[in-house]
Amino acid sequence: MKTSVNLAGVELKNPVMTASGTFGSGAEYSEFVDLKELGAVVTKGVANVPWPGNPTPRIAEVYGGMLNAIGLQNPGIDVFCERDIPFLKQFDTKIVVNVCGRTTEDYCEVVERLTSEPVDLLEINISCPNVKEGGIAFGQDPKAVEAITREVKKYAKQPIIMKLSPNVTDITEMARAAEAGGADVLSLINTLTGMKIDIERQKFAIANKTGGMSGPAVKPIAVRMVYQVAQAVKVPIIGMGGIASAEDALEFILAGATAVSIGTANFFNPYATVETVRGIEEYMRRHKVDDINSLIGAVR
Amino acid sequence: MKTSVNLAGVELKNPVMTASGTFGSGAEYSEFVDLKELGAVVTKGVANVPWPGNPTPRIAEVYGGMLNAIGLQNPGIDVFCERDIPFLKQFDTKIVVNVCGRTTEDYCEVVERLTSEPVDLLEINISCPNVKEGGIAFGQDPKAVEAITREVKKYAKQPIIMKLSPNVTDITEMARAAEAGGADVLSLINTLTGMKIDIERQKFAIANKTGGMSGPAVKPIAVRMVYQVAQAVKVPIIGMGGIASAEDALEFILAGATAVSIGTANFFNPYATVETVRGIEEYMRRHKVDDINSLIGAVR
Amino acid sequence: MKIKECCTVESQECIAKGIYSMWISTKVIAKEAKAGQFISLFSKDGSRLLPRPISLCEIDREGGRLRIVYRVAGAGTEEFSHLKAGDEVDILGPLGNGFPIEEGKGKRVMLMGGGIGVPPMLQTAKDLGTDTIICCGYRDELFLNEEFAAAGDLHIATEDGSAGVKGNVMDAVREDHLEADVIFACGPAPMLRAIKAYGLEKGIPCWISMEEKMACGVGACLACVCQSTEVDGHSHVHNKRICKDGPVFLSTEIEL
Amino acid sequence: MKIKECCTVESQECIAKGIYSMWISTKVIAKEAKAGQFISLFSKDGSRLLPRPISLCEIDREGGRLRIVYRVAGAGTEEFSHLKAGDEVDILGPLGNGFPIEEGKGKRVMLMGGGIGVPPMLQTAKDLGTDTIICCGYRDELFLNEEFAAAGDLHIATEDGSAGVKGNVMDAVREDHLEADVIFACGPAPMLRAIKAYGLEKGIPCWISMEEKMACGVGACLACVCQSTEVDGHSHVHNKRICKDGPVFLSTEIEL
Ligand SMILES: Cc1cc2nc3c(=O)[nH]c(=O)nc-3n(C[C@H](O)[C@H](O)[C@H](O)COP(=O)(O)OP(=O)(O)OC[C@H]3O[C@@H](n4cnc5c(N)ncnc54)[C@H](O)[C@@H]3O)c2cc1C
Ligand SMILES: Cc1cc2nc3c(=O)[nH]c(=O)nc-3n(C[C@H](O)[C@H](O)[C@H](O)COP(=O)(O)OP(=O)(O)OC[C@H]3O[C@@H](n4cnc5c(N)ncnc54)[C@H](O)[C@@H]3O)c2cc1C
Ligand SMILES: Cc1cc2nc3c(=O)[nH]c(=O)nc-3n(C[C@H](O)[C@H](O)[C@H](O)COP(=O)(O)O)c2cc1C
Ligand SMILES: Cc1cc2nc3c(=O)[nH]c(=O)nc-3n(C[C@H](O)[C@H](O)[C@H](O)COP(=O)(O)O)c2cc1C
Ligand code: FES
Ligand code: FES
Repeated sequence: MKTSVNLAGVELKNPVMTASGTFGSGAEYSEFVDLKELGAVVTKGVANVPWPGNPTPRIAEVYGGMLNAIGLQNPGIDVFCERDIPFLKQFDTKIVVNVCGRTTEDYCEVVERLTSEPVDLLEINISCPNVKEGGIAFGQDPKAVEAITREVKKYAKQPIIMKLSPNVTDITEMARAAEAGGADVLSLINTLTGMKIDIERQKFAIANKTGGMSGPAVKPIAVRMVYQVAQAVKVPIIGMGGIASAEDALEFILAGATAVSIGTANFFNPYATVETVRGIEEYMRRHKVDDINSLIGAVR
Repeated sequence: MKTSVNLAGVELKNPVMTASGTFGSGAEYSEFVDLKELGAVVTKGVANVPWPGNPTPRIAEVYGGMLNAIGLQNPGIDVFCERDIPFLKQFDTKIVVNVCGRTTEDYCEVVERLTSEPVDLLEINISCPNVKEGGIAFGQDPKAVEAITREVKKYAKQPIIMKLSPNVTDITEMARAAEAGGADVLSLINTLTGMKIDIERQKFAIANKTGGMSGPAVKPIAVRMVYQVAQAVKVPIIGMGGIASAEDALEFILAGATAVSIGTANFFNPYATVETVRGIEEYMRRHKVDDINSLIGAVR
Repeated sequence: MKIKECCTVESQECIAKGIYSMWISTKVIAKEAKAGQFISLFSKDGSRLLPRPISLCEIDREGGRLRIVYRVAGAGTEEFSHLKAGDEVDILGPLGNGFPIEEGKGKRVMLMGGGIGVPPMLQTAKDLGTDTIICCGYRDELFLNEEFAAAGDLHIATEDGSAGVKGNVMDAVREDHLEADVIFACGPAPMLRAIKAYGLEKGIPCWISMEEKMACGVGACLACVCQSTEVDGHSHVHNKRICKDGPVFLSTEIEL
Repeated sequence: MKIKECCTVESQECIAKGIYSMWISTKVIAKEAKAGQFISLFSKDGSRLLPRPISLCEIDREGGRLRIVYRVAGAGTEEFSHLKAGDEVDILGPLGNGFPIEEGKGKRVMLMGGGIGVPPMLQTAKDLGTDTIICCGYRDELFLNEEFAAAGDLHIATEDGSAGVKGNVMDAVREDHLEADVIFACGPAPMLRAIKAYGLEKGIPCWISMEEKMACGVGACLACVCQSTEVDGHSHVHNKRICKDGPVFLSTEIEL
């Protein structure tokens, strides 16, 4: 039974990855799961310099999910390279570094700095709805998507994953723009911009007013977008948004995702990633699937 | 205690309305609730001629909500005027007719036909994601939104509510376009395009492949959009998307909605509308609010 | 009158592999219910909001009790299968039109149930009286068969041939030479299709109970339509609402 | 070692208006837990996915049991308040660092709890021994006060003056002339702020337990930060994670 998948030449032992920002750099959840069982670990977004993030409260629970406006708090690329990459190198899993920035130059600086590091893929976050500069601003205009992809590619040694925002009219337009700019892989979806109001205190539930929505509640939107993008581009897709089980993951794979990321589910089930790996194998046995690649995009 | 609100000159005894397509023309739910307790009844979309709608399965349950692709099945304006308007006239509540069409002419024909009918407001659905022609095609481009609004206004006697789609990059752009075209009121959100795949049968869960997502799961996105639109336009807003209780309704009102519509919640609680009316009154008493209008947009 | 009622589970037992029988005590619904109608049960988990339609298997109108027999098909029915005597369950009902018992009076009626379409025929048999032919089709394990044997002239078909005729209900009809003036049936679409064809061939009216995904259950949302041969009364197209205009239709009314 | 465990409720009682005390039987967590740490409880309703952090009130390490005392604040804690002996509940723990008991050994320790910050001081008192001053502040109704009276030298403040000193814990400290070498405290932010100021004024170290909305509870998501005076070890900014670096901090580490 073959469970390995290929993302732009990088072979993952299975299609299950973590979603950036929900798994730190793996240290915290390594108390719960053996990281070598995962296809890849995707790290929290890292910038050229440390970012303090947003004021608290940074999160709020919503029906079937949550809002977050962490604001990309991160220690900057230097500490990251010194501490987090060596930690992850201990495990037999692929390392995907999620990159954020305020300007194109910020992104490129991080990407260039990573050329000499033992990381497998870079995920460029142009879709964070929780920061004023950078993030989503790059991800809602096809011209900007194409331009930043092209620029980042100039500096990158590793294959580039462009992470798309669902807060757009037509996700296929952004996907095609990223592909035109040279993206090797696409990942989607980042969070949907949402808001919660505390009616008793008559205040916004999170300090940033809006936050990014994630969790099981967003899954149908994510599956739809993965399906649409799979019909529109040739590059492989990493699907995410509400995945909490093998059943959820398989929905994305059947819709056209080559790999999947598990995010918010880690918070309510720290074993969600490995349980998904095992559940996919169980499904393959039950449905007599020899190669997981035959499931990718099988529902059309 | 004043609970009445004003929508373009139409005084609703309270801000609680039904969401189009979830309440028929009131007959079915009048077995559960007294329609005169509602601010208004909004009817299922009606076109110039009968529409058969989409093949089944037309709906699927999703986490915290549902997908639907009914496809605007309706008996056409003639039967509607003959049967549904007289039925609703029996009750002391406002009548809002939701209008759909394939072309601008279709919409205008219905709107014109209604000039002589005792209906209070017209809601123009330019945001249905489940039909190939008409619907959302009009609602994702600001120029098209403005043009159809302007055209419909030419024929309308009653004030016009333009119903906006959440499947857009910037909802405020659509809101401003509708306002510029002469919309008297805006309503949002219609459903979010979603997809569900049955992994056991390896088939789409609904025949139409995609469906419109509604229910509690979409509420944070809807509240965010209502808030954004309230900052962007002057016309009153009808908020909807996942409202199932007075608490939910108050979130929309505090975010800037003058009235609210209850949709999917009717399916899991046929008393949801009247319970919301009572819950809002209870909240006003507890928070010593004399006039509900003082809550509209109170959180900024 | 339809109502959403918070009811109490009176008893529950597993009567075959994955098949449960539950008696529910109601204040209103049982009093008003008819054979062939259904109720919708609500999950207690907020992630599963739509009610699950389940047919009435028995109605104790005086005692205010309802019996449902259902198969665990997914998470909702799985949840219901864990309910114990004394637990509460929200139900909406009674829904739909039910079987037209009056159409059977004084005639030779055949009741046909296939798979999880078997249960609703029990109350139907009781309401018709004991003069009926009952034909139940199962995959393998039987359930409710003893109760049906007591309610009429029971014929059984099993797909694996472990009991009765090997095959489906139509095989039983042929092998056992069953004849009737009118048929009431509930079961999977292929079975209903075969019954419709048989009814046309023999010139006998068949009342069949249909199934479709539902949201409102009361006729408001237009989710649960089936194609009708004539223009329907509601939307004036060719779509009848199973929850409201059905679930029981004359087979010739419906495209199958 | 942190673990998500399916545990059994051993007992639950309402000990004051809206305040519940629950003993939970665990296989792993109780064995490893320390005073001042917390656990996160999961709802059974799929609409409420995030775990609810609740401090440990008592730890029976040998018996493998944990006690939590909590206030019904919303839908999650409301759900927990209906759990009965024998029911299952999923918990994640033990989480956070706990109070530094060693910092209190051989010193005059004052334990201060305000409102729903009172419970975690009980295990802390027990672990420190009986030589402690305990100062508990309530709005009106007392709870756990008898158990605290048995665990140390108890002083009480109530906002409505119905018991002890009228006012808050700082009023009790002043009126009762309480003195200590080190303070361990848990309670609302204004109380912690006052304690921090008092500690600075008197030159005594104050260990305070902080609160913030949490998602992961294990330090991965960066939801629950508080501003720290020094650059933090994780992100090298000025944000410490309450769930992982805390919830107990030296008051001077934190901007309050
Ligand atoms: C009028 C009517 C009467 C029925 N009577 C019975 C009965 O007496 N006994 C019995 O075992 N089953 C009956 N069914 C089928 C029963 O409704 C489904 O098995 C049940 O809804 C499955 O719910 P679930 O959560 O376990 O499955 P899931 O597959 O998890 O359900 C997901 C969603 O799909 C819907 N759904 C799934 N299967 C069906 C289906 N076959 N028909 C309609 N909706 C479905 C569910 O209601 C829910 O909204 C009846 C269906 C209808 C329409
Ligand atoms: C480290 C720590 C220890 C705690 N110890 C206790 C304790 O011993 N006893 C006790 O009664 N309470 C304690 N709390 C507060 C408790 O976590 C909240 O009262 C509880 O989460 C409310 O959940 P709910 O579903 O009832 O309320 P809701 O308001 O419906 O909860 C909605 C969301 O907000 C979160 N939330 C709400 N209030 C708080 C809060 N004050 N702190 C953190 N998250 C919150 C919930 O966890 C949930 O994610 C503690 C909080 C923290 C951070
Ligand atoms: C707390 C939190 C922090 C996140 N931080 C990042 C981030 O730093 N970079 C990024 O690209 N996405 C970030 N995301 C988005 C997730 O990677 C993922 O795209 C999204 O949450 C949807 O998946 P889920 O529903 O499985 O969580 C974050 C999400 C959450 C909930
Ligand atoms: C079954 C169904 C049918 C609908 N039909 C219509 C319609 O005919 N016209 C329309 O403008 N919106 C229609 N809608 C959208 C709702 O009016 C509403 O905008 C949406 O469902 C969000 O609200 P809710 O989450 O409260 O359901 C429909 C929604 C559902 C669930
Ligand atoms: S389920 Fe809504 S019309 Fe039948
Ligand atoms: S709750 Fe995630 S870091 Fe503290």
